[in-house]
Amino acid sequence: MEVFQYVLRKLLAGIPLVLGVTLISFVLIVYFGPDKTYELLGKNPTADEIAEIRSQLGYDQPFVTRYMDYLREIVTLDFGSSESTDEKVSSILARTVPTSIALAIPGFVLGNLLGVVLALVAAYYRGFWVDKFIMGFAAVGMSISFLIAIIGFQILFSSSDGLDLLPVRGWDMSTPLQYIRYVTVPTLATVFVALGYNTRFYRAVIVEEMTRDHVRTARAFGVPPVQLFYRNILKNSMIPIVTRIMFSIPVIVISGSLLLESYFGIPGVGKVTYDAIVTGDQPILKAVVVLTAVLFVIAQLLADICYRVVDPRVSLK
Amino acid sequence: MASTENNALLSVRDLVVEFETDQGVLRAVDGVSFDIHPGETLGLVGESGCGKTVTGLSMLGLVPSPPGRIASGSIMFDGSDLVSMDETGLREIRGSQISMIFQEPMTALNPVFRIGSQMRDVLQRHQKLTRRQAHSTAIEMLAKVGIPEPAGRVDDYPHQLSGGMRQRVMIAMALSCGPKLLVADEPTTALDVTTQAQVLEQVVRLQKEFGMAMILITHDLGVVAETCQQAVVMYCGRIVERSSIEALFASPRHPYTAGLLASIPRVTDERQEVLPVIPGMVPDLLHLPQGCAFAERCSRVRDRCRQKSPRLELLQSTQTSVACYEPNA
Amino acid sequence: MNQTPEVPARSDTGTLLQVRGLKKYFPVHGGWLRGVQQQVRAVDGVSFELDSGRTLGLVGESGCGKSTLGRAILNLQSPTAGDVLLDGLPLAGLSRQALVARRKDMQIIFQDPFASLSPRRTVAQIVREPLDVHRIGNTRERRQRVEELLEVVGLRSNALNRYPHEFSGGQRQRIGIARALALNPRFIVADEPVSALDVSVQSQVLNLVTMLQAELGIAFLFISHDLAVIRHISDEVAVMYLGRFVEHATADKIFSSPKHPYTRALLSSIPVPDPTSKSPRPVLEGDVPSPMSPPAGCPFHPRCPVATDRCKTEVPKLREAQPGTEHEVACHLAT
Amino acid sequence: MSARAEVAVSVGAHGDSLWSKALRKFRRDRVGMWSLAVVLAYAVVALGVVLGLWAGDWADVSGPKWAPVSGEYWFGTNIIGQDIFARSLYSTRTAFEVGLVVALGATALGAVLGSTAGFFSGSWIDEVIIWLMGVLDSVPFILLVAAISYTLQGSPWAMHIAMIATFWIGTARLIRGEVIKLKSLEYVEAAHAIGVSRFMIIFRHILPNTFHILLVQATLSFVAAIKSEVILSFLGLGVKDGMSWGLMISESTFEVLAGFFNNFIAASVLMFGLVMAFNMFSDALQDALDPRTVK
Repeated sequence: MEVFQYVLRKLLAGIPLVLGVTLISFVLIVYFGPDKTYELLGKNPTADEIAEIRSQLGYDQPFVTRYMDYLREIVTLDFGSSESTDEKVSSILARTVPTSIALAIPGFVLGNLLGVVLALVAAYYRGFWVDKFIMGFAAVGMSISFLIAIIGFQILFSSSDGLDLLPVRGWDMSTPLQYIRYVTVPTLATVFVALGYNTRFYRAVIVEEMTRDHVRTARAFGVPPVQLFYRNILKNSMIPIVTRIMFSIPVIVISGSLLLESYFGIPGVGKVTYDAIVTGDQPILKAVVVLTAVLFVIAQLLADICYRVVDPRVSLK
Repeated sequence: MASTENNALLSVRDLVVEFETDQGVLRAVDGVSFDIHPGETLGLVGESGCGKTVTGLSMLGLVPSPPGRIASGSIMFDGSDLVSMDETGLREIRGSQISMIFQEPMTALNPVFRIGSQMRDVLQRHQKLTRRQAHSTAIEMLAKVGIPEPAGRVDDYPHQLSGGMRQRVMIAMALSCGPKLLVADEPTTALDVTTQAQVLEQVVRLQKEFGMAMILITHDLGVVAETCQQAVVMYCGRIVERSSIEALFASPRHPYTAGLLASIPRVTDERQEVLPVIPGMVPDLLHLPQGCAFAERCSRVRDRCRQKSPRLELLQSTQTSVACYEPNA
Repeated sequence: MNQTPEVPARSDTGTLLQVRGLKKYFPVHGGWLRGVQQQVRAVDGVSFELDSGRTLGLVGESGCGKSTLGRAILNLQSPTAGDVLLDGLPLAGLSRQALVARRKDMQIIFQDPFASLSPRRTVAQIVREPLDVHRIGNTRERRQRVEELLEVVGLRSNALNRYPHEFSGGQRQRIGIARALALNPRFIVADEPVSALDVSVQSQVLNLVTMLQAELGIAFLFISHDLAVIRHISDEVAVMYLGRFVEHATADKIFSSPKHPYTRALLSSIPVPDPTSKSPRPVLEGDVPSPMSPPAGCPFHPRCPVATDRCKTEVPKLREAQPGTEHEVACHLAT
Repeated sequence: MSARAEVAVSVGAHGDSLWSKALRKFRRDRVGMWSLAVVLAYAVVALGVVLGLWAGDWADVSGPKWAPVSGEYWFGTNIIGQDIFARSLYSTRTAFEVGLVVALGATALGAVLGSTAGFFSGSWIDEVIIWLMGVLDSVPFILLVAAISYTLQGSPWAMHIAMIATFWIGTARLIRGEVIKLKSLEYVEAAHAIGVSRFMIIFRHILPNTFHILLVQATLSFVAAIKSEVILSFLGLGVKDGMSWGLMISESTFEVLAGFFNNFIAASVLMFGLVMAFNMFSDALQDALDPRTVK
């Protein structure tokens, strides 16, 4: 019951955020967005034809009315149809979201898991060559552009100048093998770049935890290093780590996939979004914006619940 | 004291601890020697930076390294030298033979585990108890240190307890394996005066009950007077005076000890207009003067004090050792 | 040995500060749109008077509201209720500018010698700032005054262009004192000024405070948790518990014949630096209750060894234990 | 009187500010000094382009298609015969332009909004700024760039503005936290007690103590801007007229599959060099300015 109330309160507190996001994107994408009037008209339109089209598109309505229309679309979860393909926005999302998730998950999981492991190793051997090597590797990962990493791995695995093992671009999830063949190069690029940032961040968190008084207490009671790490350091480090992971979810699903999907031609949300940006397909853009904002609210909620699980000092009130 | 090495529980000889810093090597502890016998309480007294905490940490091999390291000396405990002992050996001793409690009760316990779990951990490791046994021992210990309703409190998280209660939990944890020596680093400094009185009382009572020795590290001469039998006064990493409590307070021999005792305001005395002071300030450990570190602030300084620092020597016909060329009579 | 900084002619006697029914509550916010849930009663109705040139020692354990009281008197935290009168003139309801003008008369010295000085400003800038704010003297005069102040607190003038991090704790505390003296205040709140200092430095700073008071006739509210320090520095002493005065009298009376059970417990809890005076002492049970939900009746009754049923329901008022003794105590049982 | 006696100060004749201490510490940091040298070398290249000393001919079609590395074309030529070396140099200029504009803009905006929120923490001003940060954080970055680009009718500054509009948030969060911390410090309280105005308290006592954070944040924004430019230019949302590493890399995406790597390698290596040096410089800066170690 307490948890339910808490979740409800958190979701209500997310409303101003969603309103803000939609307002800003409405102003930028719709109100000042591309004017479709002339695309839909023939040559040399008359003033009446222009007015009619504008009225059809709703351009003659006042700002508030149009924004309220958008909000109504959000509440009813009905964003209409794509302007370029006429497919329902909801069915487009239903088709593409699973693809994006399938694309993002391996990189996301490996990037964080390996990041934590490398950070633990580096922190444990703080100051020694192992640490320096790992952190040097992280610095390289941080300094390489995602795009360069993508191209680099593509050359290495998919071109005739490299190993020529994997498909150059495209997507196929029909069999697990095909999935692995297509997901490997994007995943490697993601992991390589994400590891740079993650390892650095996680190491900083862990090192900070290592210098806490209670770690010294544990040592003073004879706790061996492995247990010290596992019990006294890792669990306490989970709060900043969990926060980072949670808040990277919305970013990865939309922005991270956008580059990967448009580069490799993978039919996910990112690709759809990118195409919508290029063609000015407003219904899709409006839906994607809301989707992201809602994901952020959910991420916030999940992060809070994780705090509660990890840290007894945090109460749900 | 130093001569009765045979029956000493712990004897420290010429301990030197150094820290690597940006500006060179800092000698935090410089040639410290003392003994402690079973059941005895030794006060390690001095102002901040005098090396008393580092000395305490050395007893358990806990000097943070890097940047710190024990450069030389020995710490004999139960026939073995803790300085040359490896980490595995030290882990066996920590918390079971020698325990330590710290100044900050707020941060010394892990905030994300219940106190019972933290106590069980220690008991299961050192005493090889089952979980159930360890749990009941933990409750027993909590009751011993005066925590009301220990069976309920054992499932609390540290943040649910007050500072005084947390320090009691630390003490319960430290004593749970029946150590022979307790190193208490400013255990009551962070506590209020009424809580301090409660906790000190408890510690002294338990010490008698368990028959263990204690090293009490503190800056508070009042606390030393009330709890210790022996005292070591440190200044700039060195021992300046080592004696029994009675002798120390009745006739301090080193000018620093005498100055320190004179300069504390007291509740009992008639109000003085001006407190006697030790002029000047503690020198920078990285730029210690050549001779006696206290020379600059000393009223009886002689030329030779500035050339070579005096060794700690037993005064004739007393039980007091002092490192001064011109000790008080 | 030094010339005393100019002190404008003032009467050294008479009531300087009056505090009447002062309260400071802190709301505990539930967050945005959730409003006030609870209140911490940090200071809960404190009244006293302080004469020029006198020192009132304020003693109590952490969380009793002694620091908040000091700040509320200076209006650094605006009081929830009650009046503060300096020279008979109230501080409440003043405009910002008028309040700034009155700040000349009242200053504060802080506990933490590291946090109390701006790290990127030189000593000269720090000590001169009050003069700049109140536009006192020209550049040359201000500089002269700063040098004079440093000399008063025992710092050499080569300290002028240095930064706080180049000084030790005791020296920094002297700089803070110089800043507080710059405007010739008549009243200073000293909030645990020696608690963070080592014993040997503590006595130096205490002597400095005593000397300044004797020479400049400043009234002090000296806040400390250390009874020995309070004993040494104070003319009068007030003991605070959960936001209220429980006892208030001259230092001699408080220390020779304490009336409130809490005061007695405090006094008996101090470790005495004399191994020959080991006496069994009554140890107070339990902890200080949370100021968010103080107990009904006398706030001390759950820990009090002599509490009666009356103490559990009726809040004792601060009153003279015996008429005419000027020994005030808030206890039903004290006589 | 004894209380007044003495108190000398050792070492050095002049005051040693935290800045000069940090500078001394930075000078001792070999990695930091080397990375600064690399960054400065890039800056000289960029400055040379601005002054017209070199790479003025980056747009000229002067050679054959995909010419290999030679004495004439140091990095070869691209598909229409433009000199890749000249284009790389010109791109350095673009990188600095993007980096500097975004770093300055985002840091300034972050400082102003972050310190305002922190100083008025708990009030509605703070709530509004926090809300704004949350909102801007939740709009997909690339969508924001595109949207701003629409709104500004395809202005070449759309990318810069979009980056500033999102990059300030990280700085503002840090500054807000720091200001809340500083605000409760006793020296700020002392300033209140003296009667210093709120305005002067912010500008004299609080902001100067956040400069070290701003400096580090500015270097991080610089790096982030260069990296974002590459991706945005590839997506057609970045540099509109001119040449950049991002444009070179997107040009190279189909070349590499055909076995021609000059464009890709030139842009990647140059960019990696600058970003890596800047990252290391930023680290060294942070170490030198860390108030915990400067004491």
